[in-house]
Amino acid sequence: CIFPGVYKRELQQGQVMTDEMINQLQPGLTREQVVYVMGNPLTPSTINPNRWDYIYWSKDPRDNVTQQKVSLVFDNNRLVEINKTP
Amino acid sequence: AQYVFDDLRVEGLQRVSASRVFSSFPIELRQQVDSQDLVEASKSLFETGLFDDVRLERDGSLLIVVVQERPAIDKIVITGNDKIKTEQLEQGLAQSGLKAGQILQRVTLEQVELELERMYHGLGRYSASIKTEIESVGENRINLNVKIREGDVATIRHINFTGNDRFDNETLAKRFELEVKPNWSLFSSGSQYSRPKLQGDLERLRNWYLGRGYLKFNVDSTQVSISPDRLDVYITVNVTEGEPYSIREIKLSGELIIEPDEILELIELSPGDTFSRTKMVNTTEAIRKRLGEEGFTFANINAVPELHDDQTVTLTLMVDPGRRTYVRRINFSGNVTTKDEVLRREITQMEAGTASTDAIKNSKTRLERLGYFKFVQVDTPRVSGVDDQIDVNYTVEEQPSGSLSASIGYSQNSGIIFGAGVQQANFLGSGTNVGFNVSRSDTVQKLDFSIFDPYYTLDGVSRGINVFYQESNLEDSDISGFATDSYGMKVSFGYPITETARVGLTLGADNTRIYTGDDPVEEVLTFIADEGDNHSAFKVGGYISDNQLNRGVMATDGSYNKLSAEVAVPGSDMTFFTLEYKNRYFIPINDDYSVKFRTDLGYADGYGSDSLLPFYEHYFAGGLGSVRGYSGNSLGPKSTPTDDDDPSAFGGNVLVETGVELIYPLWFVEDRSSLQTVVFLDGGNVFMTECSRVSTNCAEGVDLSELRWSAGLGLTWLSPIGPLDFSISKALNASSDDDTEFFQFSIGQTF
Amino acid sequence: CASDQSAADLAKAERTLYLEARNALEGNNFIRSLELLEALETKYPLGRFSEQALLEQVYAQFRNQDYETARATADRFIRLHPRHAQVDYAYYMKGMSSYMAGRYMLEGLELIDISERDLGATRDAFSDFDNFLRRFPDSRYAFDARQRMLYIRNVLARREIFIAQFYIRKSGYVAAIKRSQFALENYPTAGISGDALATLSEAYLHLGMEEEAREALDLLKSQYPEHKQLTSNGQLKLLKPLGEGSKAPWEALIPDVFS
Amino acid sequence: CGSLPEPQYPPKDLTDFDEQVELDIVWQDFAGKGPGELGYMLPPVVSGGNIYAIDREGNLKAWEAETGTLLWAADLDAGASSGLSYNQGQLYFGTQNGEVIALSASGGEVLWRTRLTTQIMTPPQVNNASRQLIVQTAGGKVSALDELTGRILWNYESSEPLLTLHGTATPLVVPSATFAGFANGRVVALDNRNGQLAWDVRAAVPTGRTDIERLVDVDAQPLLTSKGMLVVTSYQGRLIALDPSSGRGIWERKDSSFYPAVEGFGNVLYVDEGSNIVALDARTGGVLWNQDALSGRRLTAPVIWGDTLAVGDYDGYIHLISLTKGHVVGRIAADASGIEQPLVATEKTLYAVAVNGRLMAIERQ
Repeated sequence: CIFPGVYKRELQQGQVMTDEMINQLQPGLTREQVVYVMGNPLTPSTINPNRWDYIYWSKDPRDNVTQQKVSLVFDNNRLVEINKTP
Repeated sequence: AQYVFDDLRVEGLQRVSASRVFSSFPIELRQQVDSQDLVEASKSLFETGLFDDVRLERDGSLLIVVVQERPAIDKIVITGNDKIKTEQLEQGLAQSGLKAGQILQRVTLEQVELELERMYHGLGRYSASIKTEIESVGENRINLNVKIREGDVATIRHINFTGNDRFDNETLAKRFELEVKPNWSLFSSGSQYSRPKLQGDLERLRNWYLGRGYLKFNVDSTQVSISPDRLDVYITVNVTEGEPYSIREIKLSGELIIEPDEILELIELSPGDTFSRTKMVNTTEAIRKRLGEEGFTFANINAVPELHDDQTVTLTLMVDPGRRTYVRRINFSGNVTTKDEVLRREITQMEAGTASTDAIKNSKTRLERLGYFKFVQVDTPRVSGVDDQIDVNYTVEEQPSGSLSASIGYSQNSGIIFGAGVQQANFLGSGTNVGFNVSRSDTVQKLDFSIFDPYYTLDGVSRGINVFYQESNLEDSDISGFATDSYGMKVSFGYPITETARVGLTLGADNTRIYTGDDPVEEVLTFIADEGDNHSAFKVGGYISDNQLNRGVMATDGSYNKLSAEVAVPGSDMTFFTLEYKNRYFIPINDDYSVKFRTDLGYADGYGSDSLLPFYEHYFAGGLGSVRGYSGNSLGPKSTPTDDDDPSAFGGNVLVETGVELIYPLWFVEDRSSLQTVVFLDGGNVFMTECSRVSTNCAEGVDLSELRWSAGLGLTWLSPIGPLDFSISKALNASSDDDTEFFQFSIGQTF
Repeated sequence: CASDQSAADLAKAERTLYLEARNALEGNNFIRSLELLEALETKYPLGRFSEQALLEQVYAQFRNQDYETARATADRFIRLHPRHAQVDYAYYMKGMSSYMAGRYMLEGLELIDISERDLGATRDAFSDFDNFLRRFPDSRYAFDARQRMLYIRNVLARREIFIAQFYIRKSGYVAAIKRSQFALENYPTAGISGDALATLSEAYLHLGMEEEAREALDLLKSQYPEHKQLTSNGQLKLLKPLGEGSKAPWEALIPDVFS
Repeated sequence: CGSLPEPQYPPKDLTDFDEQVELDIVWQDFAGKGPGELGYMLPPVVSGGNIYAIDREGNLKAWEAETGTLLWAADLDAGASSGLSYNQGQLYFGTQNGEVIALSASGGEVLWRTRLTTQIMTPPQVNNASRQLIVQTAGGKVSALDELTGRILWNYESSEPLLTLHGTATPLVVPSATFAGFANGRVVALDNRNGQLAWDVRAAVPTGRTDIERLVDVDAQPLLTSKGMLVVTSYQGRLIALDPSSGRGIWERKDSSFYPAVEGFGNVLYVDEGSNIVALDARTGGVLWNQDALSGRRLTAPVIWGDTLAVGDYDGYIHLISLTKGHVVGRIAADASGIEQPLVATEKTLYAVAVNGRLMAIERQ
C-alpha cells in the first residue's frame, strides 16, 4: 500500500555475547571468572539461584528477531553445566 | 585516693542547663572513682569552652562542681563595612559559631578576625584590617565591637611575559581572563588577582600554544608581587615556546570495536598539518561518542604524541573501549502529575540493554519536545559494585501544559456570554491532550470536545477525535452579516515514519446552515441563492510533518514543517479542497538569543461543478497568532453590504503569512522556560483568486505588495491558567480602511 | 532592626517564653508558637527548656504542613541529643514528615495512581520508618509506623509491576524479567508476587524460553491458584499475543473506537 | 562608588622649618617616557662627567652631567626594567624580557645581550677585580656574567614564596664576595669565583596566616659600613647588622623597610615602611633620633648628599635632613607629578627623575 511503514527502531535487549567469549567458558570456572569473561548477568534466575541466564534478543525494524541464550548452572560456586541455544 | 559519691550538685550556673553539664561530666554516682577520674571529668567539662573555671569540692558524699560561666555575647556591633553588607558578615560569623546569645568561647576572638579577613581577601582587598574589642554590659554578658577598615581592592597593574619570541605580550595577554585594570573603569573584576584564576589562565595559555602545535611549550616560572601599599599587583610569566610541530603519522592501537577506517574518518588531523590540540581533542571526543553508541559508554581514547627532532610528531591513538556497559534501571523523578509510562514510552534507550550515549541524549530532547516540562536533566551513575552497569536517572520539572479558561463577557450584539473550557495537553498526567469548551450567549451556543492520544499504540500511532456543535439564534440580535449553525466530527490518525517525521490521515463530516441577518451581505445572498443554505460535507485529509524543535513549548532551536491537505469528497454538497503549509525555523545566536522565522501558507478552492470556495471556509488574517497590530480577522477582501453599512472583512481563499522574531532574554528573569519576550516583524494577508460576481471591494488574485506589515514587542507567559500573550505593535503600511490595534492580549489560547 | 515584636519576645524570661509557646501550641496557633520557640532557642540555646522546645518546634512545623523543615528540625534534634529520652519521637516525626510530603491530594480518590508518579518523598519515608523501627521496635509509635510502611511497600511494589507490564507491551522482555525479579526479591510480602510471577512467566514465553516460563508458572499456580491471569485449565492469560508481527500500518489505523 | 580608601599611613602635611640650605634646579630635560606606572625603578647613572638615563620603552639618553647638554640618544628595541650601571665605557641594564644588555657608553650601540630566566629589576653590579657582572633576577636567582662577552659564569638559586613584595634586592658586590638579599627573607654571601654559598642568614621570619602577613622580602641592597659591618633591612621583619665574613649577628632591631640603609657620620640611617626616618648608633643599633615629620609621604630611598640625607616624596618635593639631629634643613618642590625613583647624588649635584620622566639636576645655592 502506498503508506510507508511505521518507523520502528532497532530494539536491543540483554547481553552481547561474542563466540570468543563463549569459547572461553568451560566447567570448573568460579562465578568471578565467569563474570570476568561474560560480564555480570543481567538476569540471574531468582527461582533457581544456581542458574545464570545470559540472554541476547534484538528485533530489527522489519520485526525479524535474532536471539541467543547461554544458561550456566553452578554447583557451590563451580560452573558445572553450559547450554547454549542457537 | 578512692571516693564514692551518691549525689552531685552544680553551682554557679547562670544560663547553661544542668543536663548540658551532666552530659559532659562523666562521673557515675555510687561507684568507685579515683582522683584521676575526677581530673579527667573536669578537663572534659572545661573543654566544652563554656566555662572560665571548673572546681570540684567534696562535702562528705556530695560532690559539688563549682563553675564560672564564660560571658555570653549580647550583641555583635560591626562598623566600617561598606563593600560587604552587615548581614553577610554576621552570617559568616554565625557559621563559625559566633552569634548573639552564644557563649563567647576563648578561641573565638582571634577566629573573628581571621574569618572577616578571609572574607575581604576573597574580594581582593588585601589591605583590609579588622580590630575586635569586648565591652562588658554587666550580668556576665558582653558586646563584641568589630572595627573594619576595608582598604581598596588590589588590582593588577602589569602582566609581563618573558621568553615569548614568537607572539608578543598583547596576543598572550588576550588569552588571560586576568587583565590590567583599564584606567577608565573604576572596578573591573578581571583585574582582581586570585591564584586560582592565574592557574586557570596559565592552563588556557598552554592550551592556546598546544593548539598551534608548540608541543614543547612550557611555563618555566611565574612571579606575583604586590606593592607596599597593597593596591597594585604585578605578574610576570616566564615561558619557553619551543618550535611548532607538524604531524608525521597517525597510528591506531588498542581494541577498536568498529572498523578502523570508520575511525580514520573521524580524525580531523592529517599528516603534514601542524599539530593542533583542539583538533586532537575533538577527534578523541568524536571517537569516544561513536563507541558510546556501541554501548561502550566508558570508553576512553588518549593520543600519545612521540616527538621527533625534525619538529614532527607521530600520534598514536590508544583506544580502550572499557567494558560494554548495560543499563540496569531507568528512573524518573519530578513527574508529580505525569505518569511514568508517558515518559518511559518516549525514550529510545531500553532497560537491560546496551547503554547508548546517543539514545540517552536524544531521549532527553524527545522528553523536552513533549512540552510538558520546564527542563529535563539526565545523569548516568554507575551501579555500585558492578563495573559494567549504569542506571539512567531523568529529572524533570513540570510546567503548566494546558489552560483553564472561564469567561463571562458582555457585548452589545450577543448579550452576556458565559464560557468555560479546559485544554490540557497532559490530562491528569496521562499524556493525552483533552479539550472541552462550552460557551453560551444570547446569540450563539457552542460546544466542542477534542481528545488526542499521541500513543494510541506503543509504536507511536496517534489517534484524535474531535466533536463540535454550534447553534446560533438570530431573532433578537441585529447581526449585520451572517451567522452559521454547524456541527460535525473528525477523527485523525498519525504514525512516525522517521525519528522526527510523522504522516497522518483525517476523516471527518460536518454540516453547516447559514442564516442571514436583517441587513445581509450581497455575497451571502448570492451564495445562498446559488447553493442553498444547508451544506454537509465529508472530508478526507492527510498530513506529513517533521518536528525537530528543541522544546515543545517556547522552542529556541530546530525546525518544524507541516504540509496538510483536505478534500471535501464528491457527494458533499460543496466540493472543495484545502492545502496548507506551516513552517517554523530557529537560528540560535547563543544560549540566550535566537531568531525565529515563521511561514504559514493556505490555499483552498472549489473543484468540479462549483468552482467557488464556500465563504464559511475562508481564511482570515490579522490579530494575535497571525499579523499582530491589526485587529482580529480584519485583513483581506471586504464584503459588500446591502445598505451603506461599512464593509466588514470577508476572508479569502489564499492565506499568506510570514514573520521573523528575535527572542531575547529579560535580564531580571531567571526562569526563561516559562516566559519569552520577542521583538517581531509580522506580515500577511488573505486574497481571493476569484471574487464573487457581486463583490465590489474585492481585488482578484494574489498581490504580494498588498501584504500588511507590522513590527513590535511580544511577550508570552506560561501562567498556571494557560499561556498569556501580550503584544505592542505598530502597523507599518496599514491602508485607510484597515483597523489597527496598538495593544493586543489573549488568555488561554494555545496556538 | 528586627521588628519590635521579636525584640519584645527576646526580652521575656526563659520560663514565660516557654509557657507562652506551649499555650500557643495547644491553641493550634502554630505560627505564633514557632516564633516563640525560635526566640527561646536564640536567647537560651542551652537553657532548661531547649530540648523540649526543639521537639515542639518539630511538631509545630509538622502541623503547619511545612514538612521539609519539620524533617530537618527532627534530624537536628537527633544529632544534638542522640540519647534523649524522647529521641524516638524525633525519628518517628522524621518518617511522618517525608510520608506526608509524598502524599498526593487526589490520592484518596484513586483518580491518580501514585505508584505511577514520582515517589521520591515516599521512598524517603520508607527508609526513615525502617530506620525508626530498627532502633525503637517497641516505641508507642511503632505500630502506626509499621502500618504506613506496609502501605508504602505496596505502592513501591505496584510500581515495579506497572513498569514490567509496560516493557512486555513494548517488547522489552529482558527488562520485564529484571523488573519482575526485582519485585519478587525486594517486596516478597507486598501481595503482588502473583502478578510478578505471571509477568515473569509471560516474558520468558515471549523469549521462547518455555522451560523457564513453565518454572515460573508452576510457582504461580502453587502459590496463587486463583490469580486473575490464570485460566481455568491452568494456562496463562497473556497481556500481549505471542509473535512479533505487529499490525501493519493500515491495520493499526482501523479505529477500534470502542476498545 | 564609595570614598577613596584612606591609606595605611596617612601622609602628613608639610610644616615650615628654618631653611639652612637653599636649593634650586640648575638644568632639566626629559628622559624619554620615564618609569610610568609599571612599577619599575629606572635610576640614571652618573660617571665620567656624563649622566645616562633610560625609560621603560628603551630610549637611552646621555647628557653632560654639569651643563645638561644632550650628548647622544639611542632607541633600543627592548623595554628597560632596571636602572643603568656603568663601568669602563660600557653601560649595562636589564630588560622586561629578562635580558641583560651591554652598550658602549659613547654611542649606545649594543655590545652583547644575554637572556636570563626572568625579568631583571635591579641594575647589574660590576666586580672590577674579575671583570664580572653580577645580576639578580626577579626569580630569586643571582648570575655572574663575563663583562666582555656576557657568557654566564655561575648561578645561585634560592627558593621564592608564592607572593613577594614588588621589586628585587640589588646585590652588594665586593671583589671577593657578593652579598644578596632574597624575597624569602634570607641574606647570603657568595664566593665570586664560583658562586658557592659562604653563609646564609635569615633576616626575617614569616609570621601570620595570609600571604600578605607572611611577606618578608629583603628588597634593598645590603650596606657595608665604614667599620666593615653589613646592615640589611627587610620588610615586616628586622634590621640586622652582621659580620660580613661569617654572617654572625651583631645587633638587630625590629622594624620594616624596603629601602637600603645608608651610613652618615658613622651612624646608620634608614626610611621605614611608614616613611619615618630613623638614625641608629652603628655600634649598638640604639635609636639616636626618629624623624616623623614626613611620615606617610611615600619617601624614596634615602641618599647621603654631603652632610645631609636627601629623599624625594610622592608630591614631588625633595627634602634634606640633617644627619646629626634629623631636622629638615632644605626643601625644594621639584615636579608635581611626584618622585618615586631613588635619587642619584654626586659631590655637587643631586639628580632626580620624576614620574612624568623629567630629569632634574639640583644643586645647593
